[in-house]
Amino acid sequence: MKTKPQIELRTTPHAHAPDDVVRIMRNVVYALLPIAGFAIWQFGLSVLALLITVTLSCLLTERFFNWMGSGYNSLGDWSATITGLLLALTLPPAFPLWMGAVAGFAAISLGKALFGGLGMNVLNPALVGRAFVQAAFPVAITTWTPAFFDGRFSQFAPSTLALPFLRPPSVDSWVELLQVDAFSGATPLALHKFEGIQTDTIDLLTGMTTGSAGETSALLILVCGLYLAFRRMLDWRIPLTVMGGVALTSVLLSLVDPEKAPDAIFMLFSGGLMLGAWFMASDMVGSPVTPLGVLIYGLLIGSLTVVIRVYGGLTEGVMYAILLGNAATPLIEQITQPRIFGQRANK
Amino acid sequence: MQQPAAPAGPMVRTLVGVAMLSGLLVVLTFHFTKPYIDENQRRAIEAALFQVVPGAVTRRDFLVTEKGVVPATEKKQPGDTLFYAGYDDKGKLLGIAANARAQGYANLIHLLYGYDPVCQCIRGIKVLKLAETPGLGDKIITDPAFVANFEALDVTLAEDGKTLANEIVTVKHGSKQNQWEIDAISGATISSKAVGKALNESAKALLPMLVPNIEAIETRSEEQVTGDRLKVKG
Amino acid sequence: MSLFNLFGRPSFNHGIHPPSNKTVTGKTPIRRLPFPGMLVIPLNQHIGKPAIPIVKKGEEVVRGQPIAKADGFVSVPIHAPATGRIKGIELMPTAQGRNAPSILLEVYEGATQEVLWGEEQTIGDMSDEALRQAIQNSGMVGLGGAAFPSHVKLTIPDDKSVDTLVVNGCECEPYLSCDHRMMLEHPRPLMRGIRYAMRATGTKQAVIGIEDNKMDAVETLRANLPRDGSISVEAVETKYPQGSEKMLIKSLLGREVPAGGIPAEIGVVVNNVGTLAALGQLLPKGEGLIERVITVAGPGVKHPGNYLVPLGTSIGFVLDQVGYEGSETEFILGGPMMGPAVSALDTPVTKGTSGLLVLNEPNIEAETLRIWPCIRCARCVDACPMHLNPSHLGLLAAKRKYETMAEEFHLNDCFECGSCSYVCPSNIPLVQYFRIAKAINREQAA
Amino acid sequence: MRKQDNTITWDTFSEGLWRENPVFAMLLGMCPVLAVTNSAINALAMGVATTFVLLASGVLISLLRRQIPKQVRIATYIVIIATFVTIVDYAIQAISLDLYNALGAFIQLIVVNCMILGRAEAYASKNRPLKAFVNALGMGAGFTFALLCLGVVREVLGAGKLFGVDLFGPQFEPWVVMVLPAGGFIVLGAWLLLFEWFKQRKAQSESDAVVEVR
Amino acid sequence: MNYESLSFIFLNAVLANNFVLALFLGLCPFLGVSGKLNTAVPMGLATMFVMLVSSVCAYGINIVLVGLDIEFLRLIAYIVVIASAVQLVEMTLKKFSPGLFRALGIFLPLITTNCAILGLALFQTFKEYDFLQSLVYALGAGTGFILAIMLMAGMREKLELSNLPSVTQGAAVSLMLGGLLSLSFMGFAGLGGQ
Ligand SMILES: Cc1cc2nc3c(=O)[nH]c(=O)nc-3n(C[C@H](O)[C@H](O)[C@H](O)COP(=O)(O)O)c2cc1C
Ligand SMILES: Cc1cc2nc3c(=O)[nH]c(=O)nc-3n(C[C@H](O)[C@H](O)[C@H](O)COP(=O)(O)O)c2cc1C
Ligand SMILES: Cc1cc2nc3c(=O)[nH]c(=O)nc-3n(C[C@H](O)[C@H](O)[C@H](O)COP(=O)(O)O)c2cc1C
Ligand SMILES: Cc1cc2nc3c(=O)[nH]c(=O)nc-3n(C[C@H](O)[C@H](O)[C@H](O)CO)c2cc1C
Ligand code: SF4
Ligand code: SF4
Ligand code: SF4
Ligand code: SF4
Ligand code: FES
Repeated sequence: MKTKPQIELRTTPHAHAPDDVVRIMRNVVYALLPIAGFAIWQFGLSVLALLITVTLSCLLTERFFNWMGSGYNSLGDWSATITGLLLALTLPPAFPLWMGAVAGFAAISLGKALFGGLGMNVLNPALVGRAFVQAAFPVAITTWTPAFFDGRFSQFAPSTLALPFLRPPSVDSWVELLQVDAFSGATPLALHKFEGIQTDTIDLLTGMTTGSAGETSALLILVCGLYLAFRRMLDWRIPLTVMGGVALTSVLLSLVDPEKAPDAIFMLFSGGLMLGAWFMASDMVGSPVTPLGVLIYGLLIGSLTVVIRVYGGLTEGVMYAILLGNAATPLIEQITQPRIFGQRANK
Repeated sequence: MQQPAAPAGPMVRTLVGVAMLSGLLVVLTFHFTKPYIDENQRRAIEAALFQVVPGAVTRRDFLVTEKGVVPATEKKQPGDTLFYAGYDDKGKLLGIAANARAQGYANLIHLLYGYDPVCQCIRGIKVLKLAETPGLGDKIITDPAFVANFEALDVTLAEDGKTLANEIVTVKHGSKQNQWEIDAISGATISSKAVGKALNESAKALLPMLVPNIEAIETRSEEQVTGDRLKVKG
Repeated sequence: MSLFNLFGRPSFNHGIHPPSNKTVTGKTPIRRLPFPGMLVIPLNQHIGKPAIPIVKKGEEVVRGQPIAKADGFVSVPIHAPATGRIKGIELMPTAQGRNAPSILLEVYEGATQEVLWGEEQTIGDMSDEALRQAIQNSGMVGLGGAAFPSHVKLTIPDDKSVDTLVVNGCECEPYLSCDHRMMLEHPRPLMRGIRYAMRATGTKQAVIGIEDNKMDAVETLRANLPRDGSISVEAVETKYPQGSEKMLIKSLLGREVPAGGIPAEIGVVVNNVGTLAALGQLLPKGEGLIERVITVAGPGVKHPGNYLVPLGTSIGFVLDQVGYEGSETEFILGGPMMGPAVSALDTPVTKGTSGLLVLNEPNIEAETLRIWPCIRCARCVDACPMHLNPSHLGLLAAKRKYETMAEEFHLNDCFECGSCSYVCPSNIPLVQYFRIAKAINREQAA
Repeated sequence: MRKQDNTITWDTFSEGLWRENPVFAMLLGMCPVLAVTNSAINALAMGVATTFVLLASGVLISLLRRQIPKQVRIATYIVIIATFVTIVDYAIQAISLDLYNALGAFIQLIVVNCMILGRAEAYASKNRPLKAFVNALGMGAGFTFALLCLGVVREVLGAGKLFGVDLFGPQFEPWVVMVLPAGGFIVLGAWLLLFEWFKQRKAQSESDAVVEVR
Repeated sequence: MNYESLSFIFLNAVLANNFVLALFLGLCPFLGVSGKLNTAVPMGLATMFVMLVSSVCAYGINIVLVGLDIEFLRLIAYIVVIASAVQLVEMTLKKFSPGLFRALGIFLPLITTNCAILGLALFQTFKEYDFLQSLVYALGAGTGFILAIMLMAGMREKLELSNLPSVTQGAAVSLMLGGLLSLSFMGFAGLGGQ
């Protein structure tokens, strides 16, 4: 026999699937990059600065809580980067940077670190951050600016660079100066709700609208989401059931209440639904692990979205629907524990 | 509060004693504070009234009941609508004020609005209570452009006198065309719409009853100038 | 998710698809290894009571001679794998890590490969009772891994009746291919063994289940089927753990073994192809089980393949014969999913050993060792063939809620297949947690 | 059970301030704590009103403690508390309608603030009036302090003001969330976190000190 | 008199103006009894039940008080009558339905004098709801309470299995969760507004 080798003793199984947390998260970042790129192309410098600020704020907050707690550096798992990117993508393009930094801080601290970090949170951190600034700065977060204006790569929106804690200047006069006629400031959902104007589906798909930085092009989001789904990095059942819930509720409402009947196609491709369904509802930390639970969760989010959009005070409901879905997840999971193999008497 | 096995005497004595003591204290307080509270309330109402009926210095209260418009000397019955009439120092009717409310963004918005029988229009509104988002929904108070909607908001009655000639509607910011339209605040469309809805519903219910009876309140009778302090519920 | 399997082969729900790594070994015919100088033969190579030695130190034995007898019904005898002299009966390390009483046999140099013991018997003339006794005498145990005495399994209790014999040719573990070669090279003994097992259990029907990555074996066996149609061959989806008896029964027959129950409760007996082929070979000659085929594979092995090895050979000897590089760090008896890692190279090959796997450093990246918190990705839930909720079980285990795990979340239905640990992107050692939890619960109960 | 001990010490007063602070330590009477603290002035008014009820009912119950039979004591306490709450309610209406409207129903809900009933049951009914008074004063001060802790943070951040006085000028962008219900929860949670953090740090350094001595 | 429709009253009380998350009523049981789902649910049911009882009582007493013009005794009257009514119901329940009593009974004394109950009685009076409206309001408030406490209990049970940092264990994290839940419920604001 040869020299005695160094023997390692490990427990079964001795094989492991190639995926690990870092790889999954890194791929989500990859999938978000095209969306971020499109947002920058569409809205220009302001969005670029916003993406950087918010992500940085998330990373710094994460690091701060690392230091307060275990001392273990968790930036390497990329999850805080995802939180930052997604959060920035859900904010209005001209959102003041300092408010973006506040959002990032709230996302990681209130949404994640408080509960023990990765995997321990109950609600989606990015959305906690957004809900926080939505409640804190309701004016800034409902201020929309036009897309594709000339000079977007050479100038910031005036509100972007507002000084910390100070009120951002109004963008109205700036928008008028830009003299864009193709895209007004209002989002498709607001146009629909308050003025009864329906945006073209093609425009919704290709992103020829305004809205939050990263939500405009439904098609691009779909493609990036499908990339992840095919690589099994996200659970395709969630976006599918969310979209199913939206379609189903829209159709049901058109039977019950034809006057307000939402158009299912419009509901699906407008607002943040695509981004929410593919990237935020699908965050596995806040969604059920049981198959039946996933179905209920998705349908709940989809139907809440439509109900809030149609009957609520807000034009958009995806964020709140997902947060409520997250909150309901523990209950959903409790009532949908899987039936184990051989439990039902088979006759 | 276990019942049994206690001498009933002291128990009853204590309860009755405490109840009497408490009643006494409450009644005393009530009587002692009542004038102040009434005064506070009168001031509050009049401040609001004189704001929405510019120029008014005195007031009288009326009820719209099944029988028509009567002075609010009796107790208000369910279904009655209370309104206030404002007069100038010569006793000439300047306008009337009534309550309106509708669901806003966060909760009900309560308003007092002033109606001018001469121009058949609303001359001003005062928000009594709101829980809208500060900075957004509370623009219905602070935004001068919005407040300007109520300098002369047309509420002419239709020919049959049973409803408004034109319903009050809130339109998107910057698209106001007619005197009966309210130009919404951009960014607070919901609160703006709630104001429109509240006015519309109240005016639709009140004015057809009020306008035919306007002579009844046209002049004030002397004895009622000061005596009338009706309690308004919070 | 079985979305893409709507029109595929029969299968069960959930499970995983690890890379099979069988291309080399699956094509390598079975070869025989020489005797080592010393054989270490544990007395507890099977489930049940250990065998009782019937030889003394210094005694000479010949190849095939019984050296230990069964202790009661759930036990089997042991036969000498080679001609030689008994060196003693001592405590020696085994694959389970514990030391166990073992017979040490010093093999004579140049000892013959011929089996020198055993009387031919005519199976057709035997009563069922005698047949089962003959099976016990042969020392047969399940070669599929569990090493459960075959005669016990083939004795159907009076209150149950069995209608189908399922023959397990799945070999779902990566790397392993001994059953595959067995089916290709020895189809006739296998058919014989199946008929014996059908007689012993009184079943009229047998189904051989083979994963569809071994279609050559399917065809070979189909060509050897008896005319009467009592035996059939069915290809099933290649998916781990297809070879687990509960899963295979579900795939082939659509029946579910009740939770906590055994196949006999739904009229099925499952045997491994290796077991039945061995039975078909040994019974007519009246011989005992003294050697078995193991797959030796893994990145560290120079000549991977399938080798016929005398029981009791140390794995160090096997490795020296097939050649391996020095940088290996992990030695596994069996497949990578369920086989235990061994701590010493003098661990012997036993009746239950189906393979020897050598993994080296590149297979065990440092990164995969890092454990993250559960991110609730549900992959384990979608992998668990028993439809448990490993994610929740894992969280409970981390908080030491072992009783809740058993009482509310079916811990005891976990058969430790490792699918959940395999897919977990957070690298949580779920199976390990569950094993500890079960052990602690058992201790508490005792 | 507390022994009947008639001496009044600093502790009689101060335990309510910190160690047994009804809000931070015992989490009692949470509803008014969160509901009316969106401005410092409301917080102060609520604190004073509650303190008044606490004092008055404490003293009265203490005076009557030998007369009240056990079986009806809770009913009696509630009636007494409700009486004083009604008095406060009218008093505030008489002082300022604006304040009254801002505090909403929460003045009347002082009746069910379990801190008051708890004090009545656990302290006033067992101690001399003067001692009950001092203790109630401490509890009331502690309660008011806690309300102010919330009210100040929420008003400063949520409106840029303190007691209605503008702090940062018109350019300041208020954090509206702070005056909303969610802000109430979060600010109180943050205070509790802060206190807990200090406590743990203190415990840590104390245990470190012990190690050093050895 | 109030013209709000029954469905609006109900939905508003459940969601947009949820008693716990938007109006800050009933926080003590909400924070205190939401640790476990199997105590939170009976607590919620008991609260809803008491709300219905007190809504009916308050409606009745208010008519008497207004009739006698002694509205200044409202607070005292409400609290005494509600407390006694719940006591009575409790005793009846004990006698005629011991099963139900065992399920809800232990919670009843805890909530007779809780501010959600009294708040409901006061609010329905301020809002001048008629009898049916009051009943629906109580039903909505109770449902909203059950919803909030169940969601909270679910989340807290989940947190029990996570690695909370040492400083956030205890009440602080419950409050933060309440805050986040309250943030989430803001999505219902304005529901049925237009
Ligand atoms: C936290 C938050 C609070 C809001 N508060 C109000 C409000 O009080 N009143 C209002 O009309 N709109 C409010 N909104 C905005 C409405 O939801 C809606 O976006 C707006 O009324 C649309 O008006 P626009 O079409 O003029 O922009 C709020 C939005 C958010 C996110
Ligand atoms: C203690 C014990 C008792 C068993 N009893 C029986 C039995 O009575 N009948 C039978 O067919 N199999 C019996 N088995 C075998 C099991 O059903 C199963 O085949 C064996 O554990 C191997 O499991 P595996 O095939 O999944 O590896 C028993 C196994 C054990 C461990
Ligand atoms: C996870 C798991 C995977 C298994 N895979 C196989 C397999 O691929 N082939 C096989 O013959 N037995 C496999 N078994 C063992 C079978 O369940 C069963 O014990 C065996 O087929 C019975 O035959 P035997 O008693 O002849 O060994 C597996 C068991 C488990 C628990
Ligand atoms: C498919 C997928 C979606 C994700 N979505 C989000 C998200 O919406 N918000 C977020 O903060 N993190 C998201 N993450 C990152 C990570 O899961 C998240 O930070 C955890 O919630 C932190 O515990 C996502 C990760 C993956 C793999
Ligand atoms: S030992 Fe491995 S390959 Fe063989 S049956 Fe068991 S799991 Fe399958
Ligand atoms: S090891 Fe147990 S829990 Fe994990 S997948 Fe296998 S049976 Fe399921
Ligand atoms: S596979 Fe791992 S990380 Fe995913 S849910 Fe299961 S235990 Fe959690
Ligand atoms: S008694 Fe009332 S106020 Fe006190 S903790 Fe219980 S519910 Fe809250
Ligand atoms: S329940 Fe509101 S203060 Fe206790």
